Amino acid sequence: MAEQQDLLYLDYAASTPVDARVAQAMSALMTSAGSYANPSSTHAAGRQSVGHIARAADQLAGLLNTRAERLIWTSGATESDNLAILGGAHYRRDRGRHLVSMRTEHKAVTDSFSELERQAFDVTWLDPEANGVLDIARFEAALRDDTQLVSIMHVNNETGVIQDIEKIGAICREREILFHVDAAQSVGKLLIDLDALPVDLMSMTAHKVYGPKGIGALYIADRPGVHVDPLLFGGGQQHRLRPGTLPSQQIVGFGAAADIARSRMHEDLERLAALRDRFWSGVHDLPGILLNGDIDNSFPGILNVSIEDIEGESLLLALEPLCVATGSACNSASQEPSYVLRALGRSDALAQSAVRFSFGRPTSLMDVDFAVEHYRNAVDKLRRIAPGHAA
Amino acid sequence: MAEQQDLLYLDYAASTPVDARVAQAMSALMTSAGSYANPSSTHAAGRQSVGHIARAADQLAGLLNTRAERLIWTSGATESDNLAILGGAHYRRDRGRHLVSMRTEHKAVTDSFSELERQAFDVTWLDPEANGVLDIARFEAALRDDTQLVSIMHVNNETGVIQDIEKIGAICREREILFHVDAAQSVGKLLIDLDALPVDLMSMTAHKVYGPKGIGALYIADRPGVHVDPLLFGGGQQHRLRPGTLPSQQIVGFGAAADIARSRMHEDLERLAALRDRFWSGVHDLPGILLNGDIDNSFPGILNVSIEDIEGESLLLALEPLCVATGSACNSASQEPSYVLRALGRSDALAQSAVRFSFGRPTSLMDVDFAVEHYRNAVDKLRRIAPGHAA
Amino acid sequence: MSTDPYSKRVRDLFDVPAHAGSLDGASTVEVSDQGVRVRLYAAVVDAEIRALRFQAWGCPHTIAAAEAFCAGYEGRPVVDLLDFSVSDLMQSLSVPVEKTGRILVIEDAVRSLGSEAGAISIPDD
Amino acid sequence: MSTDPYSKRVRDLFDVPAHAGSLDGASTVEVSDQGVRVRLYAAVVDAEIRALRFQAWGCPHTIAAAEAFCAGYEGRPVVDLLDFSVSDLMQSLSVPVEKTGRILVIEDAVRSLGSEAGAISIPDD
Ligand SMILES: Cc1ncc(COP(=O)(O)O)c(C=O)c1O
Ligand SMILES: Cc1ncc(COP(=O)(O)O)c(C=O)c1O
Repeated sequence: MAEQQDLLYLDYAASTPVDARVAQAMSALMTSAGSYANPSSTHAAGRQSVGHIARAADQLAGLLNTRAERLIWTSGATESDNLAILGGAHYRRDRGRHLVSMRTEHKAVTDSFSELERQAFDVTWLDPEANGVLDIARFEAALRDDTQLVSIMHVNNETGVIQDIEKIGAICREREILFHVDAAQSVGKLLIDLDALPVDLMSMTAHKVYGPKGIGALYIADRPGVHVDPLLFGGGQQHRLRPGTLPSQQIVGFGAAADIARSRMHEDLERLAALRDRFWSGVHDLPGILLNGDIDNSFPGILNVSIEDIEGESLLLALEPLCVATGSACNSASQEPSYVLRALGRSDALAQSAVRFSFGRPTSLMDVDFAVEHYRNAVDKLRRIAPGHAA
Repeated sequence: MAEQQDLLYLDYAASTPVDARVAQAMSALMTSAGSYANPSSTHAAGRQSVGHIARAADQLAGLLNTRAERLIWTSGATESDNLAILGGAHYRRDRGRHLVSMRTEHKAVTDSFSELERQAFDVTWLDPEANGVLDIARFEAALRDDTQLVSIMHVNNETGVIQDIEKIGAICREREILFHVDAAQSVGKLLIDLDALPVDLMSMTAHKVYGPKGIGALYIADRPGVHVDPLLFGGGQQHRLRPGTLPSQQIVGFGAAADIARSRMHEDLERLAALRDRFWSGVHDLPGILLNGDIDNSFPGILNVSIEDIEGESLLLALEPLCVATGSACNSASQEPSYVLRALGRSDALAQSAVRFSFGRPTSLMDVDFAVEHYRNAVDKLRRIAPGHAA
Repeated sequence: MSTDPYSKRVRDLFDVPAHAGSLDGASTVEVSDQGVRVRLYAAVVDAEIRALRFQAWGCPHTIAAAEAFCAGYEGRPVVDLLDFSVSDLMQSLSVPVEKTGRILVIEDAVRSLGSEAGAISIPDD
Repeated sequence: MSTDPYSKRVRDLFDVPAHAGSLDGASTVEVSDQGVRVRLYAAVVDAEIRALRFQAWGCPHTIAAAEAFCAGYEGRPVVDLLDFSVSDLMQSLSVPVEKTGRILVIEDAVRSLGSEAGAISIPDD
């Protein structure tokens, strides 16, 4: 297809390529004798698989400064979010039926809470401030005596905005409320020290950090009262919390990706900040352009901009061959304006014109310059076509 | 480790190596530009991912003579079983609370039903005949007016015994009972024509058929009343039945494995039958040896033998470097005698001495001869050590 | 999940909307509905459409449809505008059904343009 | 999931149980409990254990423990058998705690063997 030519991928928040070393480790495991065995098998080959998995768990635990035993493997952050929220709320249902989250969470979180609402739990949906950040006083005011679980994401997938999970967690801990963090967008990107953070449950996924798709993990803190009911049954793997044959090649891929992320996190962050700043300085003077979120309090790999008087779908097509997102990629098949940006107070029209540019390890300064030029041209073209602009 | 040397893997029912062509297809997808995009993304790169997934779905559908739209991707047969059984029973709870299955099902099935028992469903657990086969009259007698779901596996993972899913399905269909089949051990190995079979839901997994671990599917027939409630929420992928970023490399691996299986199924079956027969003729004359199951009504890749007066754990160690299973690999960390063999009427001691030999594409006649010799020697050694045998 | 939502024709029309723009002193209509806004300009001489231009704010299908209309009707009798129907356009552009409403806005605009440009009173001029 | 349940020492003892077998005319005891069966043979001369043999039906740890005992006590005074305790054995073989019961069967057998082989009445023979 002609489409394959010359695409410029700037959608690293949706998914990343698998690092070549990660792919190599996975390939080796899948085919080499003795390594493809079922880790549930007690024979020597099975034990080799167990060894590979244990090493990967150590790598991921090392990235997050926790212990391997605290990590449950899942099929991705969607499942981790479900396990944490449905499983956590069920496990603790006797402690109360009140739950707190935000409107700007990922669908995997909001839809899990909606399911709990159908099960007669009571959910408070908090709105962020206009910059996307949750106000701590507002958060505290929402807590009740029967609040048993809070879920607040670390880095927002649409805007890159970072929530203060340390402060929120400290408040939860004081009141013995279970605190879950969706960290799909931050694991391997921002420094996370689970030994120090007051977080009880944390969701993560490999494919946002140069690992394979379809493997995630849930961190479960080693504290009394912190536990989840399983969603799946059978087999007894992973202390019955999540059965199923452990996908060794996937896990090894996640581990390798975590290891690489750890070794270059600082460097990645610096590069991404430089790319993001260059992009923003290239477009910020466009009339009617607005940054969604808070550039001073964001993961620098994500920049989300709205622009007045521009129709979003046409903008996206005019931006080709740039591969960028409107709203969350996980939801972008729908043409609805992003509920995340609506919660930030953007009008439907502005939300609909929003484009998320997200940068990654392969992104170069030249790519950014190309994207700036393309974005300016696209806006220009659509404005010239639109009624009301002098031809 | 010394362990790595010279293992002879005969545990293909637990898991298989990934076919080199499959691993190659997966590697290519994970790293090549444009193919690693999130299939939920609407841009050109995302559409390429969608194309890869669509092709894989066609490959798997082609193996089973159904249409790609009937397949839901999951993380493996464990999740598929849960989705079918929990999701099916919940979806149809108004039709009745009675469910029917067998004691010899895989844990992913039995534990799902046990969970439904905790939710006040009423489960009838059928025993097989001594050869492992479900008696059809006994099955029919178990059905009630409020029976709404039946789950019977195709090929048993411990014994290889094949159930007559066509007959069972026809009876279910007559009575409008939802019929689920766990086909983890038969997909890609036995001919399955979903267009012709009266099966409503079918679970499968790639890693038993030279595909990757951690990817499975659930077939959902296109018939009124056939549907399941989701277990996971979020994102909206797969018609909201199973959200989460689709793991394209895993799906492409399953598709490629399905395609290969289709092209060589007949040849595989013939080879496996020859290997199995050679093994059995090499050991059947050992005093006290017993075949578990029914050699005339089995998938030939699996042979399960018990032997009198032999302790199972020592047998397994004496069999090294053979990598074989006692009981189900998915459950073999426990030292309990296999519940499957107990349901066939074997004593604890006999069940505990059982060894499952399972053969695969890489297995040679020489491997079988080596295994025969090893098994005979191990039995001989342990019998000589045991009290009661003349030294 | 999605496959390419745009046909090759839509992409081509959207990429090079040769008739985007305005015509001074021409008949003009603007219709705004269904979240799209379309303005059409027709220069009519002797009941014949000499030139068409459009301005549009909307999705790619809307823009492509406006361009396709302009490209297709230059040189034709103005009376044709009164019979304009989007169904051919829908098909030739493979417009998804859920966007029918937006394309009907173009039909409205075209028909108004027909009246506006004097299609009713042809013989007179 | 599992890592290797057998230490190198258990594997070696199990692989080559040099003392498996029986001794004609020697003192013999058999203990059967906890799903294992152990028979021990001791040839004692002048209150010294000249030879030990075992037969066992049980898991690899049971067999290894029996072999380790036999290898360790040949040549020692028979009175030592009365003080035999499995705790050193448990540790040197890294026997998992859940198997303690089975190894205690060996302790039982060894102590009976001590009595049987005349450890009580040493000076007499
Ligand atoms: C914040 C956030 N949570 C959850 C998910 C879902 O993760 P996965 O794709 O692993 O299911 C994503 C991305 O898809 C995300 O960005
Ligand atoms: C019959 C059967 N059902 C279900 C499963 C579980 O499949 P998975 O390993 O894909 O979770 C297995 C094997 O592990 C099996 O043999």
